[in-house]
Amino acid sequence: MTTVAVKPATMAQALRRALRDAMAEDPSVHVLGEDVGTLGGVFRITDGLAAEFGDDRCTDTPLAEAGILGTAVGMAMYGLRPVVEMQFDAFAYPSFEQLISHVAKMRNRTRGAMPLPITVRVPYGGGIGGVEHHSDSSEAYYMATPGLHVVTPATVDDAYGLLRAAIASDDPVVFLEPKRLYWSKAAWSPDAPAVVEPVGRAVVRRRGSSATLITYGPSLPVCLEAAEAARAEGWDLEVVDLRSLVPFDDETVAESVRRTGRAVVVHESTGFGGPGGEIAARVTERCFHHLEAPVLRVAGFDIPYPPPMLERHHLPGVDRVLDAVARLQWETES
Amino acid sequence: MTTVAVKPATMAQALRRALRDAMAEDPSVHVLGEDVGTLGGVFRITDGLAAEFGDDRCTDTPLAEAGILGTAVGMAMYGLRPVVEMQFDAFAYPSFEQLISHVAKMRNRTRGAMPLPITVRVPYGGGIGGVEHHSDSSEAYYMATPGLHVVTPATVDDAYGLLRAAIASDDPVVFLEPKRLYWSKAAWSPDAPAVVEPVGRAVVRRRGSSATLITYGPSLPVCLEAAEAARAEGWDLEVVDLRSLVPFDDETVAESVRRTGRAVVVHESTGFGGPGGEIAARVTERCFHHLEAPVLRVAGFDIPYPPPMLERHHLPGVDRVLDAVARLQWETES
Amino acid sequence: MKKSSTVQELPGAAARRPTPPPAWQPRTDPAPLLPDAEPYRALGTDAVADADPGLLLRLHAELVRGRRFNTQATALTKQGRLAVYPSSTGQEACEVAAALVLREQDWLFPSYRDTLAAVARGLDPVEVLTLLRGDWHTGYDPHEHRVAPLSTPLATQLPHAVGLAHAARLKGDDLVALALVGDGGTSEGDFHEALNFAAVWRAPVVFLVQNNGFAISVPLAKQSAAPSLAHKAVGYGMPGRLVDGNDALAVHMVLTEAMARARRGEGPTLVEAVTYRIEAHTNADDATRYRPDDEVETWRAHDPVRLLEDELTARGILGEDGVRQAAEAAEAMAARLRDRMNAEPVLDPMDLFAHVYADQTSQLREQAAQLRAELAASDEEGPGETR
Amino acid sequence: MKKSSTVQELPGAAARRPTPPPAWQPRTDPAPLLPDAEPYRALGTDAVADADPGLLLRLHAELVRGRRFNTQATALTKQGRLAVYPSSTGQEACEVAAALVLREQDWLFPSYRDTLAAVARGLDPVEVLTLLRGDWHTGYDPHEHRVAPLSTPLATQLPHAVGLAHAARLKGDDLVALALVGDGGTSEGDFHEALNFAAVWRAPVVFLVQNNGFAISVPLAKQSAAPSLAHKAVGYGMPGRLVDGNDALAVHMVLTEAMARARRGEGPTLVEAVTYRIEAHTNADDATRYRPDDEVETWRAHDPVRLLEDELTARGILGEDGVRQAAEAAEAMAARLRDRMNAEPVLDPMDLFAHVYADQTSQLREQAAQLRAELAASDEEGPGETR
Ligand SMILES: Cc1ncc(C[n+]2csc(CCOP(=O)(O)OP(=O)(O)O)c2C)c(N)n1
Ligand SMILES: Cc1ncc(C[n+]2csc(CCOP(=O)(O)OP(=O)(O)O)c2C)c(N)n1
Ligand SMILES: [Mg+2]
Ligand SMILES: [Mg+2]
Repeated sequence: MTTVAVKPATMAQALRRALRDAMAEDPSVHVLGEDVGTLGGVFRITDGLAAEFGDDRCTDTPLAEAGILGTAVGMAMYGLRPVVEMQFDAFAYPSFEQLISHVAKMRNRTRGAMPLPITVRVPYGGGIGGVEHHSDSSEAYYMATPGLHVVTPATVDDAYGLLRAAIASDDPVVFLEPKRLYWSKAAWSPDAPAVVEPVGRAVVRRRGSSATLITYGPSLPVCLEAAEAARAEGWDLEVVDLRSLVPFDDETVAESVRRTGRAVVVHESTGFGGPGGEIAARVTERCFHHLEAPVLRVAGFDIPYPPPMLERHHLPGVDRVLDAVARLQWETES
Repeated sequence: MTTVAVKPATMAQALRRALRDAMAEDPSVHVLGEDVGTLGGVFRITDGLAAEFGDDRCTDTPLAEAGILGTAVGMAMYGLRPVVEMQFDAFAYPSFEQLISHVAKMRNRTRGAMPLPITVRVPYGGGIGGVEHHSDSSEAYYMATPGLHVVTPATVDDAYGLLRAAIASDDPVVFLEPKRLYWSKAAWSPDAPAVVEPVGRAVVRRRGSSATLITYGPSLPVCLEAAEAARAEGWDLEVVDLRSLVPFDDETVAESVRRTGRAVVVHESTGFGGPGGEIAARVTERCFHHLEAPVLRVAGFDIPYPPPMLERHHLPGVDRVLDAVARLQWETES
Repeated sequence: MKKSSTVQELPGAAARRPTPPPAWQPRTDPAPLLPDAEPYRALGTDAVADADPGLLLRLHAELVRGRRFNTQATALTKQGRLAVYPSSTGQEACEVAAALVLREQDWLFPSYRDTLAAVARGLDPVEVLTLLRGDWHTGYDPHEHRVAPLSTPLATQLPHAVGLAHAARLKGDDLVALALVGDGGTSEGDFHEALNFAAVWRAPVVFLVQNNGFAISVPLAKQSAAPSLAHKAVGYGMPGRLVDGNDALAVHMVLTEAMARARRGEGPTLVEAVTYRIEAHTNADDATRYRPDDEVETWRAHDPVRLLEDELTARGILGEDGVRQAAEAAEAMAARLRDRMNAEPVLDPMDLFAHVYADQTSQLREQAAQLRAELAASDEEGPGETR
Repeated sequence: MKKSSTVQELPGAAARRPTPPPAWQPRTDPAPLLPDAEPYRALGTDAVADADPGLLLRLHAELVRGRRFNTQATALTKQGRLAVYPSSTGQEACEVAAALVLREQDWLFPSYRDTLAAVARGLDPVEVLTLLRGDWHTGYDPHEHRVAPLSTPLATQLPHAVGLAHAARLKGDDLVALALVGDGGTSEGDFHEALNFAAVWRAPVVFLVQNNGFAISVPLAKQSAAPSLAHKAVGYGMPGRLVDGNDALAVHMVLTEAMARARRGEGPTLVEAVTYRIEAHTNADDATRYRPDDEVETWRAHDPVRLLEDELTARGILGEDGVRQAAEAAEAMAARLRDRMNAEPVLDPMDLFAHVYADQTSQLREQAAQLRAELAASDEEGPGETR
C-alpha cells in the first residue's frame, strides 16, 4: 500500500497504535473500560496509554458495563469522543439497554443536535480456547439496531485504518475485534498507517471468477485459505471482506456476485438469525437473475458457543467452506 | 375449530384466560413483573390474577427488568414456572444479559440437568401511538439467541393456544404479544379453548396460488387484507402465519413457496438485520429452483421507531405489500 | 451508634490477636453520609425569614405557573392534542426547585415526568411537549438550555449525567449536573452504576429522587425495604439527604447545598424528596385501582403550592396583589400554550431518514426515495393528508 | 449519631410548622443495619475457646486441603490440563467457611473463582473443574449438591440465588441460599437489583462479598468510595456485616448468624469479608503490572491457613499429628486429582446439539447430521483424533 519500510506487526499492535495516534491527535479522545489503564487491558490493546496520556484520558472504570457505556454517553454529550472497551463480547450484554435505547438513537431523537461519537470496542468470536461467555459472535444484535455503525477488521492494516476511522466518525461505531486475529501478523508500515475512508466499503481480497465468498473478521483467513485449496478442484474463488456490516456495501458485493454467479456467506456467528441471512437475502434481491445457485451460508451452528475442547467442531473451517462451494449446483451449469 | 358457543373476544381476553387457566391447573406457574398485581398490568393482561391466586402467585416486583428475569431464573431452578411480563418491548433490554447469558444457555450448560421453563411475555411492535421506546420490534435479538423459543400469536385463538403451550414448554419461550392486536376481536369459544401443540408449526391462513406472503404477529391482518385487495389485480395470494420464529417451520413455508413460486416476507421490524433476512435466505436455500423472482421483503424502515404522528409512514401497509407483489417479476413468467 | 447485632451476639472480644488484615481503604466515617430520620423542612421555620424574599416570590410564581401548566397539559390530552401526559401535580415544588437551583451553565437530566422542570428552566413548553404530542422524540436542542432529552427508559439518564459532569470536570469547566429520577427508578441497575461511578470519580452531580410513593401502581413498600431511599447514599460513599418534597424552600435549600458541594469538588449527593403524585400515573392510568381516595386527600392537605402561598401570605411577604398576579401570569401562559398546541404541527415524513446517521447510508437513501414516491402517489390520488 | 452537614448548615429550625408530609414507610432504625467500623475477628479471642473443637479442626483440615487444591490446580494449568484457573489462594477461609455453614438442603451460588467452595461442599473436584478444563460448561448436576453453575458473568448469579430462596420460602421449604460475589462484582447493576429484591421479598439469602482488593487489576479505591462494601446493605434495608476474611472462624460465625437470621424469616444479610488474592487473577494474568510485591508479602503474613493453624496449635487443639494428617490428606487429594485430570476426558461432539432444547429442532437435527457426516469422513481419512 505504501513504500515506506514495512515489518511484521500484529493486529493488536496496530489497534494499540490507532488508539495512541487518535489520542495524540485529538485531546477529546478518551479511553475507558475495565482494566484498560494500569494493566493495559486483558488483551493489552490499551497498553501504555494511561502512562502516556494519564489516567483521565485512559481510565479504569468500576466493573459495570452499562455504567461504562452510560457515562460515555454523557461524556460524548459534552463533546468528548469516548472509546469504550468491553472486555469480552458476552460482557457487553449488560450495556445493551444503553446501546439500543440511547447510543443508537440519540442523534435521531434530537434531530441531529446531539450526535454521540462513541466507539465501542468489542473483542469477539472464538478460537482462543475461552470458557463460556468468552467467545460469542454478537454482531447480529448490533446489525439489527439502526443508528449504529458496525465495523470489523480482518487485517493488520484495517485494524489501524478502521479503528482510526471509527474514532473519527461522528456516529457511534461498534468496533468488533476478532480475538483470534489479535496475534495475527502481517507486514505493516507503522510510519505511514492509513485511515480507512469512508467506513462502509467492502474490499475484494482475492479476485476470482467461479464463485464469491462473502466474509468478514475472523473468517477472512479461513476463506482465503479455502480459496487457495479450491484451486485444486478447479474453482477460482473471489473473496470479499465486508469490513463494515453497517453500512453495508451492496455495490461491491453485488458487483462481485453478478460476475461470478455464485456465492457463499461465511461467518462464525450462529447461522439462524445471524448476519448471513441478511447478507444472503440482499445479495439475492440484487443478483437473482445472475445466480446459478442459491446463496449458501457457512456459519457456526445454532447452539450456545461450545466449550474450548469442542469449539473446532463449531467453527467454520476450510472444509466446510469447500463443501458449500461444492453444493453450488455446478452440474446445472456449462 | 370447535362447535361450542362462540362469541367475540379480544386477544387481551384470550391471553388473560390463558394465564388464568395455566395458573389454575399448575400451582408452579407464577406471574411476576411491574404492575402485574394490583393493577393487572398496563395492558390489563394479568387483571384479576392477584385477586384470584394471591400476591405470591402474581407478584408486583420492584422496577428492575434484569432483576425480574434473574429472580425468575432462580425460581425456575427451584421448580417453578415463572411467567415474566416485560412492560414494553424496549424495557426488556435491561434484562438481555440474563436472557442471553443464562436463560438461553442454562439447559445446555448443565447437559439438561437444569432446564428453565420460563415464559417471557413481551408486548411488542407499534401502531398504538406510543412515544419512543414503546413500539420496538425486537424479535431479531431473540431469534439470534440459540436456546430460546420465540413465539408470537396473530389471532385470538392462537393468543390462548400459544401462550398455554409456551407456559407448558420446558424451554424458555419469548412470547411476543402484538400490542396493536390486543383489542382485535374474533369469535372465540372460551369454553373449549385449544392449546397449540406442538409449538413450532406455521399455519396457512389463506390458500392461494400466485405468491406466498410470509408473515407473523401484527402484520398478519395487513397481509390478509392485502390478499383480498390483490384479487382485483388478478393475484391469488397465499398467506402463511409463522406463529413461531424459533423453531422455524421450514416445511410449511417451503411447501407453500414451492407451490406458488414467489414470496414476500412481511414484518414490522426493521428490514436490515431483521427477521426477514433469515426467512428470505432459508426459503431461497430450499426453493431456489421453484422461484420465479427473488423473495422480497416488506419491513419497517431501517430507522429508530418513529414518533406517533409519523408511525403510519413506517409501518408496512397493504399498499407496500401489493407494491412488493407487483415487483415479483410477473412479466418474466407465462 | 448502636452496636450491630451480629457482633453483640458473637462471643469473645479482644484478647491475643494476630496482626489485623490491612485495611483496603481509609475507613471513612459513615455518619455524615447518613440522612436525618425526618425529611428536612424549611417552611414554618426561621429559614423562611432568612431566605431571600425575591427567591420566595419567584418560587411561588413558578409553583402557581407549574400547577397551571400541569392542568393545562392534562386538558390537552383530553382534546387529543397530546398523546399522553404524565402529570407532576403535587410535585411542583421539586420540579420548580430543581430548575431554579441551576445556573446557566449547569445541566438538567430529566426523567419522563419532568416536563415541568424543563419548562421552569426556560425551555419553550411546546418544544418540551413535542415528545408527548408525538410529532418528534425530543423537541428541543439539548445544548441550548442544557437540558438532556426527557428520558423514558427509567434511570438510564443517570449515567449520562455522571459522564457529562465528569467530562466537564476533566475539562476544568465549572458546572454541575442535576439528575432526576423517581422512587421506582432507584431499583434499576443503572441507578446503582451511576451513583457508584459518580462517587468514585467525585463527579459534580446531584441526584434528586422524587419519591412520590408509587411507580405506576407499585407502592414504595414493594419497591424498597430501606429506612429511606436517601440511605442508599452511604453505600456509594456520598451524602444522602432527605427533604420534604412539598416544601419548595426546603428542596431549594437542600439542592443548593448539594450543588455547592459538587462545585467545591467534593463530589455527588443523593437527595430524596418525599412527595406525592396527586394525579394518576398518566391520563391513561386509573389510580383508583391501586390507592384509596383518602390517601390522596391527606396529601392534598400538604399541597406544595398552598403550603408556600399560605406561608408567604401569613408572613406578609406575598400580598393579595401578588397572588393575583401570579394567577394571571399562569392563566396567560396556559392560554398561550393552548393556542400554540392547537396549531397543527408541521411534519415532514422525510425527517424519518434525516438524522439516523451523520451521512445517510445508501440503504436509507433508497428507502427515503421509496417513501417520497409513495407520498407523491398518494398526493395525486387524494386530497392532501392532514397530520 | 453526628448530625448531617447539610442540615447543620441550613438555617432555622422548628417553629410554626404546617402538617408534616405523611411518611411513606415506617422509618426503621438504620443503626442495626450498619456494619462495625472494623472487621469482626474471632481468632485470638475467647470465641476460639467457645467454639466447637470439631468445627475448628474441620475448618483447619479443609483450609489445608483447599490451599493444596489451589496449588494443584494452578500446576495443572502449566501442564495444559486446565484451560485457565482463577486461584483462591489467600481466600481459602472464605471459600471453606461458605461451604461449611451450609446444611444439606441449602444452596450455594458460586462465582467463577469459587471452585474451592464447591469442592468443599462435597462436589467431585473433576466435575467442578470441567468448566476450566474446557470439556463442558458445567460438569456437575447443580441439583445433586445444590450448587448452581460457577457463574462467569459477574454478579449475574445473585438474582438467581434470590429467586431460588424466594421460591423455597413460597413453598414453605426450610432452606437458605448463599451467594458469593467479588468486590468488583458489587458494582454491577445485577448486584443492586438482587439485593433489593431480596430485601423487599425478605428472601432467605445471604450475600458474601469476598473483597480481595482487586477486580483483575483494578483496586478497590477505583471500584468504590464507600466506607465499606458492607455499608451498601442499609440502602436495601438489610444488615451489613464486616468480617476478617482470612479468619476462618470469624467468617464461619458471621455467616452462621446470617444464615440463622434468614432461616428465622428475617430476610437477607450482606457480609463483606476483607481478604486478599495472593496469586494473579488467573494463570494468564501478570499481577506485577498493577501491584507491588511487598503488598502481597504483607498479606502473606496474614495467611488464613497459618492463622488458624497457629492459633489451634498454640491452644493445643491441634497437635503435630493433626497437622501432619491434614497435610497428608491434602497431598493424597492432590495426587488423586492430578491422576484423574491427566486422563483424557471422553468427548462426544454430538453433545453440542443434545441439550440446546428439550426436543431437538429440525434445524439442529440437520446440523447434527452434518457434523456426524464430517466426523465419519475424517475418521475414514486419517487416524482417530485425540481430544
Ligand atoms: C426501564 C423501564 N422500565 C419500565 C418502564 C415503564 N414505566 C414507565 S413509568 C414507570 C413507573 C416509574 O415510577 P417512578 O420511577 O417512581 O417515577 P414516577 O412515575 O413516580 O414519576 C414504569 C414502570 C420504563 N419507562 N422504563
Ligand atoms: C459482567 C462481566 N464483566 C466483566 C467480566 C470480566 N472479568 C472477569 S473477572 C473480573 C474481575 C472480577 O473482580 P471481582 O468481582 O473483585 O472478583 P475476583 O476476581 O477478585 O474474585 C472481570 C472484570 C465478567 N466476567 N463479567
Ligand atoms: Mg414514583
Ligand atoms: Mg476482587
